[in-house]
Amino acid sequence: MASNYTDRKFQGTYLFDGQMAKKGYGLNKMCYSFNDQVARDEFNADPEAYCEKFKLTEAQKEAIRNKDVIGLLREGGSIYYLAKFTGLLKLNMQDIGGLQTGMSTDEFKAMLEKNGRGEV
Amino acid sequence: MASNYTDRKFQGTYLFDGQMAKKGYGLNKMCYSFNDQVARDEFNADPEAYCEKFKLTEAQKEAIRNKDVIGLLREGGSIYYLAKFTGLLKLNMQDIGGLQTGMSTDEFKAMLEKNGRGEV
Amino acid sequence: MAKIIGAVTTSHIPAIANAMANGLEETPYWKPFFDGYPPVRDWLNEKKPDVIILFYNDHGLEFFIDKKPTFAIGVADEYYNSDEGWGIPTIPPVTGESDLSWHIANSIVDEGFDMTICQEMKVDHGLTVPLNLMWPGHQYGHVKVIPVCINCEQYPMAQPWRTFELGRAIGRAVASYEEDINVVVFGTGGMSHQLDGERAGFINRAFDIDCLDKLVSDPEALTKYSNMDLVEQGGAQAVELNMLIAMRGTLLGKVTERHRNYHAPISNTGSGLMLLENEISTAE
Amino acid sequence: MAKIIGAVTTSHIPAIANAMANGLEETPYWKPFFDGYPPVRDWLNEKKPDVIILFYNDHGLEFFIDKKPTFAIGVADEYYNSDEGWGIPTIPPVTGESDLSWHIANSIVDEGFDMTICQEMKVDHGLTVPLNLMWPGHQYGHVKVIPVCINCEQYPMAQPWRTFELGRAIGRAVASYEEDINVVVFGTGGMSHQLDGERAGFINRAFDIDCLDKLVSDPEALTKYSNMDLVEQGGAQAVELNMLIAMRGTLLGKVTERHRNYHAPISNTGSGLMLLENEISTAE
Ligand SMILES: [Fe+3]
Ligand SMILES: [Fe+3]
Repeated sequence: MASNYTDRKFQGTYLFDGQMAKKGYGLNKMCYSFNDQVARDEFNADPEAYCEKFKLTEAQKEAIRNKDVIGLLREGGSIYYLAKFTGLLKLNMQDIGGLQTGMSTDEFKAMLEKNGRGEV
Repeated sequence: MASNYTDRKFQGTYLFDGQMAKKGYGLNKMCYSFNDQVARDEFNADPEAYCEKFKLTEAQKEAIRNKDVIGLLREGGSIYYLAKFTGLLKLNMQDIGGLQTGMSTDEFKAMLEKNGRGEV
Repeated sequence: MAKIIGAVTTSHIPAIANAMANGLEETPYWKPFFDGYPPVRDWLNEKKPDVIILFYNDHGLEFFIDKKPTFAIGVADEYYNSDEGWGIPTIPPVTGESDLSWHIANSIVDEGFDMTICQEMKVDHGLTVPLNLMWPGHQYGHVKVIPVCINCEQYPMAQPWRTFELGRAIGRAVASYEEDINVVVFGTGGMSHQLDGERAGFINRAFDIDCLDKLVSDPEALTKYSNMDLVEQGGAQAVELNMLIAMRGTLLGKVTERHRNYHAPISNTGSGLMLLENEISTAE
Repeated sequence: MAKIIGAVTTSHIPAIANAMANGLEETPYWKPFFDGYPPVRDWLNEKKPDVIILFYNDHGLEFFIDKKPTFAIGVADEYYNSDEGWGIPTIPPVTGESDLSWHIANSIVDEGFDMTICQEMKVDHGLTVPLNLMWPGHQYGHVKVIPVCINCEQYPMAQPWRTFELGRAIGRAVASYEEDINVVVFGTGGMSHQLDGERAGFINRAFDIDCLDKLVSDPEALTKYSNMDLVEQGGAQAVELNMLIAMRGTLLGKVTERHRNYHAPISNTGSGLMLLENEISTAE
């Protein structure tokens, strides 16, 4: 029902517009809370209870459990807030890139090098 | 030193611009806190300590002590936040009008009636 | 397509909330003010708008000068009132309308309005008093409200030409919304008043009435005023007229005045109640 | 009168903060990136600007989507960094410049830019990494910084034509400031990159280099892009190019490129370092 920001689509890309911002509000709010060490500790001590506190949907909880970044994006996560969740998991941006593209971190880094050289 | 918003002046009027917003930051922040009952109780229990907590200047503390609304305006108070201080004192907008214009509340109300009839 | 069928100007001062909470509507002080409202209530009950777009200013409940937006728009499905510190009763939640809100936000940011977009936003008397005036006893839960908050507390403030343009952009956004719904716009606050300083108590009846006239038939004239002109002619808080000017900007059709009640003073202010109908030509 | 004497584009990614904290500048991975910076540092140390106007985006330290401003400007005398959640070191306070900040805010709100004005504002790596790149070891305390924060996280976002106009308005505001000071503008972030989705890892070297060329000699061409065009050509986070476009808008004089170092990838991004001088004609 909700208006999309645009009707343009880009393969493998999840535009974070109003529809997503509404769907992912609780999820992103939880991730935003991870700016605080206290919140990170609380999550680590009992992830399920912490997800419950922010009223995550079952699909969102499942994606958090599975560290399923694509699932989190589909359920309204914004990469900027999700990065605080993956940071808490000690994953860097190349690890996350690998997870999303089905590559190992090293394969993903090799792709970045190739793209960086303009060999696309 | 700081830029005024405008060089137009209006008699008996304190424009709340950047210069005032900077000068009155702590004072207004204290008044904004009075949205919470806990903060109002804390102020009422020990006004001096509460003013100290928000780092009010001596001139601001003095004006708070004396319920000196004009003094508070001169020291950077915004009427919108000051209203929360005067509300805590159980003063309404006509009481405050009287205080600022040197009238009794009834005299101030009579002036409002006169102004409202357009007899200016 | 969505249609803006009309608009209302109304006061939003906290004293009204207290008067209604204490049942003072028929007292000599309040009667000339409240007597203006039944025709507007009847019109709303007859037209049954789906959505109210409500221009107001936040007087220090949600926003502080730590981070003060010039223009903020709510995009939530619900808004809460809260303790404002001076004893007006906290009222039930206000229903939102996130879909049209986001549609408007998408449309006007693309047009160059630099909105602060709010999924959580406490709404103060500036928004709640008008709703309770239109649907007394807090019977407004069925109406979906889109709050648009304009900074009237700290300079620099958007100038009247800009708030009018904001209104026009919102009018275009509503007109491009595909659902078949009726929208009414509220412009709240004002009119002439000054709360602070030795000039406190200033009211300019003639200026207010002239503004109401111009809101009907010559709104562009109001956009020629600067905020300093409003302060000079209407007192320090007359900058709240920007909400009425923004409201008028949304009315892109033929505008007809259906009702008016000017009364002063209410508390320290001039109060202008007006009902405008907006006839959208089929060509549009 | 105040003068914008030049501008710098630079990456602001958090990985740089970690590399500097861990002394990795001379490692094979980082060397081609860090080797670009000495000429810019030398220029800054020679010119000794009084104020840096810094365009950046907040990646979720100060602002959340509860209340998300399109454009925010800091007007404080000091700004603090804070824990961002993923382990980059928190750095010392940044010095502000409230007088010129308020002058800019006054001027551009009057021109119709709907700023959120901030007297308290935590600043994240988007602002702190560029400062530390220019004055390593956090030796930037003597420089006064004016943060201008552009929403790059949530749609709707200001379009490139609008961020360019914001830059131009800030350029005019600086030019009208009476103190005799020198200002340098930083446009930070970008360039092509995509962090999220199955398309993660996308980089477009040719597009980045073309953007750098256009930033020098044909910035209006960049304002023809929509944010969707940037996403298509540069990946989801290429909307951060808006900070470079806003920077270029502030340069109202004759612009000359003094230095450039493009390198990709740094982390997942294309990194464009560029130093521009702005020659203001005496007629202006
Ligand atoms: Fe008001
Ligand atoms: Fe960034």
